[in-house]
Parts: sequence; structure tokens; C-alpha cells
Amino acid sequence: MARDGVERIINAMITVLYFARLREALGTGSETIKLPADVSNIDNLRAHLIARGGVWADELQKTAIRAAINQSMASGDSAIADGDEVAFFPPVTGG
Amino acid sequence: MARDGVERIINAMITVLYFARLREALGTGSETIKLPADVSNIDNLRAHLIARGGVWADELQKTAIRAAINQSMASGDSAIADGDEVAFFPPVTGG
Amino acid sequence: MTVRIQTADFDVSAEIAGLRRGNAKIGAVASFVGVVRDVNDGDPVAEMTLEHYPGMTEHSIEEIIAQARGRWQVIDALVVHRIGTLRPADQIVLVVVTSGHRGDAFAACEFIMDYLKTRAPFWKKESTAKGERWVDARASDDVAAERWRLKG
Amino acid sequence: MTVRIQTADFDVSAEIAGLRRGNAKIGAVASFVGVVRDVNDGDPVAEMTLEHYPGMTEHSIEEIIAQARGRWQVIDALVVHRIGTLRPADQIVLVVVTSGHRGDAFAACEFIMDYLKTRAPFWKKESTAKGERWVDARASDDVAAERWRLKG
Repeated sequence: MARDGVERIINAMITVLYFARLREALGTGSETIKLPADVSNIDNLRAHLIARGGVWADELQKTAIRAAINQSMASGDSAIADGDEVAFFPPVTGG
Repeated sequence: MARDGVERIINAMITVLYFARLREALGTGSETIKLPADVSNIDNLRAHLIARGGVWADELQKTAIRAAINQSMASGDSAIADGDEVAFFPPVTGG
Repeated sequence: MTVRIQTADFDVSAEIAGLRRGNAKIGAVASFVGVVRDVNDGDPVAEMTLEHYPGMTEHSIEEIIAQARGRWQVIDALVVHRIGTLRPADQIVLVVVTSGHRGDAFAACEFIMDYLKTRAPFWKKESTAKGERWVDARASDDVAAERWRLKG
Repeated sequence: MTVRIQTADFDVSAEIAGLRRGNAKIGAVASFVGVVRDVNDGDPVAEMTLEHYPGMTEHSIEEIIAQARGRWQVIDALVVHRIGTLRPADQIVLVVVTSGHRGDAFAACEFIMDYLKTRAPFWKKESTAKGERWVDARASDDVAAERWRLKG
């Protein structure tokens, strides 16, 4: 049981989506990544992506960037778990 | 000139219109009447019509009755002149 | 500005298209449709008849629209009000306001409708199982119109 | 409740008729249509493209409508939002709310529209003579959504 639990966490995968200006700047709309051991919430994930440098640092450091987990708006301390769909995007401008 | 003025006042005529519940209760939608010498505003005209007694007294004594002069809402002291179109009606219920 | 009193029904899409025609500054269209309900004051309503004061009706609605234009950024406004005999689910009245922005369109549309209910000379007579009856004015309509005095 | 995201245009009359069908308790229908303007922030706009987040868009609008239902007497509500390429004068979004009374219909319709502008994941990209640009969120939209917190 404990062994299975460790196994699952080690292989935890999440999907990350990018929209609009962010999608264009990063050059990708989605990626599947292995959840790093030190990433448990939105703030951690954002820091992890910023650490890639270049446009990742430029774009994801912007304070206006919004995040969602499993299609619901999320805040910096919202928890991320195995299998989650996480999205980053600029403030919305519909209607 | 003065003679013409007197002539005009003596023969002053107005049209009076009644709408909705009031029209039905009074049994008429309009009448042309000679403006009595002592009638110079809505309150006077209303008193003059109430003096007819019967349904005229019953209906026109109701406080909710509204009045218009020449198709604009009027109050008790609004002046009435020769040739005017005066209307009495219940509070409006359109839309 | 367009004000029409008619017995015929109206088509909301066609009226909006007519009001918008040729004006590409319009960003917002707020509309209101009043509909005959099958129950009023607890009694089933079979049909109703709308009476109006020809001439004064049009003037009073034009005045209401002019007031709305003075308070909000209105590009154009339309009121169509039916008279005659109507049945449950029939459309009674249409108010459409076009504007650059939605806040102005919503406010002006609701203002016109609230004032129309208390100032435009229309009277409704309902047919119910108990017979015909003239609809009484509602205190809530006066309250709705009165609250606009507090703003702006 | 109906929420549709589509590239096709919509017909306001047909959408209202569909939402009203079979419900004779409806006395009031408030609608809003958002339209592409030919100028934004001072520049002529040739066309715009709307991007969205499939799935989350529908969920967030359903949540907005559920909130409106919790605050006002709403009989039913409809939101249709277009995506893809749109040109000036094209319809972008439709919100329709049916209710027994007009105050509820107006308030719920404006509330849904204000929250949709700040919460539903849509993004506009404009084509102007200066090239393409993503439209920035407006502080005025946040203010419009925020003011509903003070009421009710």
C-alpha cells in the first residue's frame, strides 16, 4: 500500500494548458508534465515553469496571469494533484 | 377688440375625454362643453363635473383620477383655456 | 427614436436589426419584452384588452426616451406597444436601446420601461372566469419609477 | 438553463421563443446583445477572433447563471456566445432572462453579462491597420462585476 502510494506520487502527471496571448508567446497550447516533487500548488508550479527562463520567465512572471485547476478558477495556494488539468491565461475579455 | 375678447371667452369651448374604467362608468368617451365662467383650471373643471351628481360625483371624486391638458399630464392648478383638450383617466397600467 | 402603437405583433430580431442599421458604433443592445401572463392577482386570465390615449401615448413615450437620452449615452431607442385584445403568452411591449456600452444600454432600457409603466396612458382590462375587470395600478410600479429620481 | 458556444450567428427572436416555450408564467423577458464595434481604443477594427477554453467556458457560465438564480426570481436563462472570426456589426453574445417581473429579469440579465465579462474564459484578438493585438481586460469591467457584491 505505502509502496503503491509512493509509486503514484513519483509518476504523478498533470496537463498544463496556455491560452490567448500566453499561448502565442510560449509557442504552445498544452503540455503534459511530470509533477515535480516540490510542486503542490499553483504558486509552486508557476515558479517551476518560470525557472525554465526565457519567454517562460517573461510571461509567467506577469502579475495579471490567471490560473484554473480542472476548469475552475484557482488561486496561488490551490492544491494540484495527479491527473489535474491546470491552465494559465491572461485576464478574460469576452462578451 | 375688448368686445371680441369678451365674445371669445363667453363662447369658450373645450373637449373633455374620459378613458378606461372612467369612460365605461360615465358611459361616454368624450364631450364638447362650453367652458363655464368660473372654470379656469383642472380642479374647477372637476368640481363642475362632480356637481352633475350621480356617477359623475362617484367617479370624479376618486382621488386616484389623473388629468391631462392637450395630451400632457396636468395637476389640479393647471390652467384651462379655450380650445383645450382635457382628459380624465385612472392611473395607467400599460406595459 | 421610434415609437409605434399597433395591434399587430412584433418581431424582436427585425426591430433590433432596424434600429442598428448602418451604425457600427453600437456595441450594446439591451431589450425588454413584456408578455401577457396566464394568471394575475391569483386569477386565471383568458384574455386582456389594452386601451390607450392616441396622440398623448406617443408624446409621453417620446418624452420618456428624451429623458433617458439626457441621462445616459444612448445611440438610439425604440418602443413598440400593442393595443387591442391580447392572450396569455402574447407579446405586449418592446423596448430596445442601443449604446456604445452595456451599462448605458441596460440603465436606459430599464428606465424607459419603468417610466412607461407609470406615465404612458395605457389601460389593461382582463377577462377572467369572474368576468371583466380593469387592472389596478401597482404601487410597486410607482416605486420602480421613483427610484430613478435618487440616481444620476 | 441553456449555454451554447458556437461559431454560427444567432437569431434573438428564435432564441427568446425557445426559452419561453410552454411557460405562461413568464411576464418579462430581458435580453442583451453584444456587438462588434468598428473602433476600439481609437483604432479602426477590421475583424476580431475569439478564443475560449472549451469545457471551462460552459461550466463558468452555468455557475454565473446559478448565482443569478439564487439572487433573483429567474424562470430561465440562456447564454449564447460566439467564437472564431467576427467582423464589425456582428453579434458576439446573447443573454436572455425570463421572469415573472421585469425588475428580476433586468437585474439577472445585467448581472450575468457583467460576470461573464470578468469570469468566463474568452479572449479577443483584434486586427487593425497596425496589425493584430490581444484586447486588454478593462478595469471598468471589474468595477461593473464588483458592484454586485454590494447589493442583495
